[in-house]
Amino acid sequence: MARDTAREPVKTGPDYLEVRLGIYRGMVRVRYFEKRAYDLFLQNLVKGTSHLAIGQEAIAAGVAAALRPDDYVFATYRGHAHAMLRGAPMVAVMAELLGRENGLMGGKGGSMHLTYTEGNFMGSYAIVGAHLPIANGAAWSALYRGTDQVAVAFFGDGATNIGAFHEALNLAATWKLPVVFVCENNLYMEYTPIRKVTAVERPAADRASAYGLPPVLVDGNDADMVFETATRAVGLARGGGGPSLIEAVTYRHGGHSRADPGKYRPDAEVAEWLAKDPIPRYKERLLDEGVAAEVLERIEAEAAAEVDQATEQAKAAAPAHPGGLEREVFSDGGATWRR
Amino acid sequence: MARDTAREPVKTGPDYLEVRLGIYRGMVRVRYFEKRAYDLFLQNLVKGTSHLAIGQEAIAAGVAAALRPDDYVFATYRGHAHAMLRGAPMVAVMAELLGRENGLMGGKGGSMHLTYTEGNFMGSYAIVGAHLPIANGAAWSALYRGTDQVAVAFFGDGATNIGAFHEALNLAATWKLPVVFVCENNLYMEYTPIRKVTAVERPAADRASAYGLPPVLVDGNDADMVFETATRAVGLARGGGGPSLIEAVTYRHGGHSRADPGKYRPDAEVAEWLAKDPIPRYKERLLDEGVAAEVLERIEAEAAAEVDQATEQAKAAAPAHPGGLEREVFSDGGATWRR
Amino acid sequence: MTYREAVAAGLAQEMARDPSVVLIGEDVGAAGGVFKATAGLLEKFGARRVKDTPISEQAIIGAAMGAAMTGLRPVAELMFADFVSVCHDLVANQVAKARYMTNGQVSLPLVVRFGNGGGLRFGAQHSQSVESWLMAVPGLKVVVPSTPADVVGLLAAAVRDDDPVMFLEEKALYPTSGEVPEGEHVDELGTARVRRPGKDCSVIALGTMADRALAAAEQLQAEGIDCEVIDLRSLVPLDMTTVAASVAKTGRVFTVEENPRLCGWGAEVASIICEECFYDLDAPVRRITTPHVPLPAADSLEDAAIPSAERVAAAIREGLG
Amino acid sequence: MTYREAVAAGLAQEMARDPSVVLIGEDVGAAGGVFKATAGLLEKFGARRVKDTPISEQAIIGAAMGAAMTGLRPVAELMFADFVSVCHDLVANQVAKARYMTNGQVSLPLVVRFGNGGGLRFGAQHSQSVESWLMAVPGLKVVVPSTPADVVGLLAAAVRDDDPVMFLEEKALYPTSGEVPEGEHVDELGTARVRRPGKDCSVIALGTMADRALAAAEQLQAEGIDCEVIDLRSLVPLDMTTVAASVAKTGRVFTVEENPRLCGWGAEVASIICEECFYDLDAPVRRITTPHVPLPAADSLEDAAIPSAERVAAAIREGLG
Ligand SMILES: Cc1ncc(C[n+]2csc(CCOP(=O)(O)OP(=O)(O)O)c2C)c(N)n1
Ligand SMILES: Cc1ncc(C[n+]2csc(CCOP(=O)(O)OP(=O)(O)O)c2C)c(N)n1
Ligand SMILES: [Mg+2]
Ligand SMILES: [Mg+2]
Repeated sequence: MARDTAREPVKTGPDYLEVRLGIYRGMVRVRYFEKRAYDLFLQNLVKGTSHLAIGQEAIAAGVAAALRPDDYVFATYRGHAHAMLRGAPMVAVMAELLGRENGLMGGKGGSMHLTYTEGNFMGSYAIVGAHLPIANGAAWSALYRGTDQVAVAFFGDGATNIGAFHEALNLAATWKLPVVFVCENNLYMEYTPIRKVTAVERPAADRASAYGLPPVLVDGNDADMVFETATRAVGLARGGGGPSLIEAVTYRHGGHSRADPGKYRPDAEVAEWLAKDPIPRYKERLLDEGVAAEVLERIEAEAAAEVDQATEQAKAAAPAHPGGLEREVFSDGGATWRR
Repeated sequence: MARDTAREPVKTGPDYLEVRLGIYRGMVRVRYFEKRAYDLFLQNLVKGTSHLAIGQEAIAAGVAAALRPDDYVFATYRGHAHAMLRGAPMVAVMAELLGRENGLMGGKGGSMHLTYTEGNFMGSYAIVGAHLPIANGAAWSALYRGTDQVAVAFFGDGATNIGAFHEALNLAATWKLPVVFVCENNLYMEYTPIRKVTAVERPAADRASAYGLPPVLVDGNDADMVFETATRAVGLARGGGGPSLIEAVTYRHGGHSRADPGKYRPDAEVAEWLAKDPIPRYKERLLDEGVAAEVLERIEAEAAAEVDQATEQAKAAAPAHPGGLEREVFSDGGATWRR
Repeated sequence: MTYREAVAAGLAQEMARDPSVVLIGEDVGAAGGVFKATAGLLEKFGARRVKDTPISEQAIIGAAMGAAMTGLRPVAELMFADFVSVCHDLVANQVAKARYMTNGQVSLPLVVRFGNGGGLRFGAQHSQSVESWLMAVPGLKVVVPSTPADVVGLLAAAVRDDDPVMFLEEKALYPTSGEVPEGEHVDELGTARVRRPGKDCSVIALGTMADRALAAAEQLQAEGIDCEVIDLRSLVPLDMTTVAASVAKTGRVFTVEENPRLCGWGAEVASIICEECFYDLDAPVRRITTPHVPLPAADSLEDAAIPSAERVAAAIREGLG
Repeated sequence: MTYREAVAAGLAQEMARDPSVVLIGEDVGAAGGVFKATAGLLEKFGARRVKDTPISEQAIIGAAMGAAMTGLRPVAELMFADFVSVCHDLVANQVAKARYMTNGQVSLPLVVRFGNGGGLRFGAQHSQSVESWLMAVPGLKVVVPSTPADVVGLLAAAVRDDDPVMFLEEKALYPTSGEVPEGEHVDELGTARVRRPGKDCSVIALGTMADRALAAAEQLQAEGIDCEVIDLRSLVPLDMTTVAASVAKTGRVFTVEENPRLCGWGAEVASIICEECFYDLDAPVRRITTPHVPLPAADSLEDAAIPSAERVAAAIREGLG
């Protein structure tokens, strides 16, 4: 039903090469980080849950490259990638997963609630769909303040079936808010295939018309296409053209969350998508286009070193101090509910 | 955007005349009842709120005529019509509005919560949208029990913007439930025109495709067309064809609820719709087709007498007895929360 | 000025002062709100600052939250307090927890206004007193004014507060009148008020029940019983200092709650008194509440449900006797 | 049998007995539930009776309600108890009130299952103990089992009950083991259990906190303090008979709650004790609770938040000393 609006050729020129190397760096950093997070989970150092984005990095990196530093980003519990792509220091993210005192939120939020307001990364939300209406609020505020900022909200295919999605999309369209909704359709909610519980084939794109929006479907494993599509949507929003709803199709290589081996997925399907891995695919394309192998290898080596260092610094840190327990419930810094 | 699927000629023959006289009777009874309810409110006898269906009767009566006695009906706070069309005794409905002990729910529910399970009228719901998922449950149960029953849920245009609508439609379509969703689009939520707060022109019909359903738009002031459209949808549901979403366009002659004079509506718009009043229109059509005037006048006289009698019996009754306050919270008939 | 007018007056005072204060909700603009509590604000401040929404309560609270995170001070109306249920996730899981989960990175200077409580014969889904639901959620401040002056002063304080404040307007009080100070009026959150000093017992009430407690105290005065009536005004922060001082003086305590009994604010207050003021108590702490039932619609039933001045007086008489 | 396995066993027992018992929820079928508490039921009873749903909690509770009104006895899983917020209207305004508003025309024999409470380092939106939210709503029954035997017996009783029962499974207890009676096992709702008799004080606990209270009692035994530990098992109905008998015996009371403090069930129980057992009390009633904060994610912080056996023991020691 939905048409693919991202078939145009990618841009060219030296500036654009910088962008693309940035995208590659972003994907690699995320991939290495997520793999390390998985190892640390196996070592029982990640105590809570975690939801990895391995396989889905092209969406995060492609969209991030289309944004201005002052744009607002909202993500889900599967948000490590988005946090780091908005500048959250890797060590702080790692430490947060490990519950250390140098964690991004001092251990209070954990993997599912990464937030880094310095980078206008306005949070990761663990209740499916909840952040879509909140992203509207940031977009409304930007419009009101006349700052030209855009808000972006990432969410999964499963989130398209919850009420908050519907309310958010309708309000965004009615108020013509500068917000871009990016559905990371990885074909599964937790363990159930999205098509088994959804009335349309394309959970996001096939619903765009219900909000007066055109359907936008993009190969979520092609970072260039994602970048193009996002650039267009962000430009529309910034120019007063209102919201967009993008469906980017992708796949997670592993299970839904830490403990899930993902066995409910047919082997052939997994194999098919492993072959579509966005990172080697992007690397090949860059090499084909003449980027020197050393340039990419340096990016990889730097990312590996960064992950190692972040791991060490996180592991070396003390556990979050219990003294923080009753801090920051209220704006006076405390938790006092009585006088 | 949506197409009008109810343009086929009405049925003919003596059986069908019975149906149509039934529709006329239904509309007239409701109209007279609602007018009396308004008078009683002016006399300060209706203590709580009330939401009248004056002007919208063709939808209630047209759909009701398409149902089997064992089908399930769910309505909103604007539900007097639907309750009576499922057999709720007029005196009990009137008495409920007046808070009398012979009220349909002994005074516990009031105007917004009319329920008459003897007629499978499964309730009136005062939280916008809440009953749509509940109607699914009745439809699922019918399917499970193999009874061929259909569930119908009436709701307003404003309800199409709330999350529960989206969740209910998606589940109904995914599970192919025998449920018919009827949007009574009277152009306004409370005081705000629906088009000011909705991303599409037709709040229900333009969203059908988001659930894999065809758009169905019908003139809600033409009882025959409503009957036809409902008959088709109910037949589809009963035959295993799954849900339908019908948008029936209409207008309320008065304000949203008891205290509202409805002054936010342009005079010309009100005049235009008063001219489209479904009751005189239907009467004229029946007369044109050769129904004797006396037949229709008898229906009117009977309805008037019924309303008078219901009013008297309700007014004569005692107020709901405070002894009922702590009854029927739990299935043992009481309200005991401790032992 | 009526309690209803005080809402618009309080909002107008703050909107005139601070352009970051904006108002959203269903029918709050052209219609002036279903309770007419925002009448005139659209005319005064324009459609940019007073925004009508669809029937989408999650979208309303979400918009307020996102705006509050990014520099505005939104005031969202939820109409009937019962509707907090359709956006409870946004209120209880998102708004309430954001500052804590982000370790203070996010501030949420927002106000949610509700039409709270019964007495209007609207039945179980439009009459609830939800203050205890909100009090139970860490991270929310909860305010319930009982006079027009308190509406203006506490609403101003709520708008200026950097935390999310749940502002519960008592529907039954909208038509009531009272004096409001001239000029800018700003009160302090978290302060109870002794509405009537007395020595025989402490009657702790909130919102509509504060008036009923006062009326009961008048009745009992004639019988020689001298009640101290405390209007809590705020549940979070909770002014236990004022309460404890009263208990120390009287040794006998009654709470008067409109909410259904179980886990009401009176339970919390009673449990604190029993823990901290135990040796001041001369008699059991008695709670006077609506019974633990959904509110019925008929006037005769609703009047039997919600504590009346007579029922309050009778309970005090019996408790002291 | 583990607590987790007991859920499936209890459901299987009832589904085998009564074909009107059906199960719905996210991932409850093929995946056996995210907590694996429904493992094997799809295989045993088929896709007609075990239904996977979209992420649509309002649709889930609505489906259960409509089905319960019309002849089925549905059991709906809400996964993490925190998610009750996204369908709070269905639970608190619809399910809870339908019988009352219709004056008994409608019966709702349904069960909602929740994975409740903390201890898994999941943070503020996946760790809440929501029993007090539910207890505050008239019309709901609220059950919290603490042992595998109670899971089976109380779940069976909940399924057979003609009222809506909120069945809170403690996530932290899923891996714990215990004996379950052979053959059909059906318990009674609304009955507390004295898990340990004692004479020096009454320690009233629920769910995960019952085990912690027992562990604290063991520690204190060595110091010569003899605690009576009561596992409430159910908040509605609330077994005040068992509680009051204990208070009459010991004269000293502690409640142990996992929920954040304000308006927790302990407040209600304490307020009843202070009203009805006042003259039996030899000391203030003390509440031991999680502080009134959202739950933090890090293990060091979460452990500091939720009452531990040590903290319970220390509070009792101090309270009695
Ligand atoms: C309201 C709500 N319901 C259920 C859950 C449990 N849950 C967490 S993630 C998830 C699946 C989400 O799927 P999708 O939106 O496709 O995102 P993905 O995890 O695939 O990125 C579910 C059901 C939740 N967090 N919130
Ligand atoms: C969740 C919720 N939000 C708001 C309201 C208040 N309210 C009652 S009726 C109504 C308008 C509903 O409009 P529509 O759905 O078009 O139905 P109509 O009244 O026009 O028949 C509103 C906003 C409510 N009852 N429930
Ligand atoms: Mg997914
Ligand atoms: Mg309408």
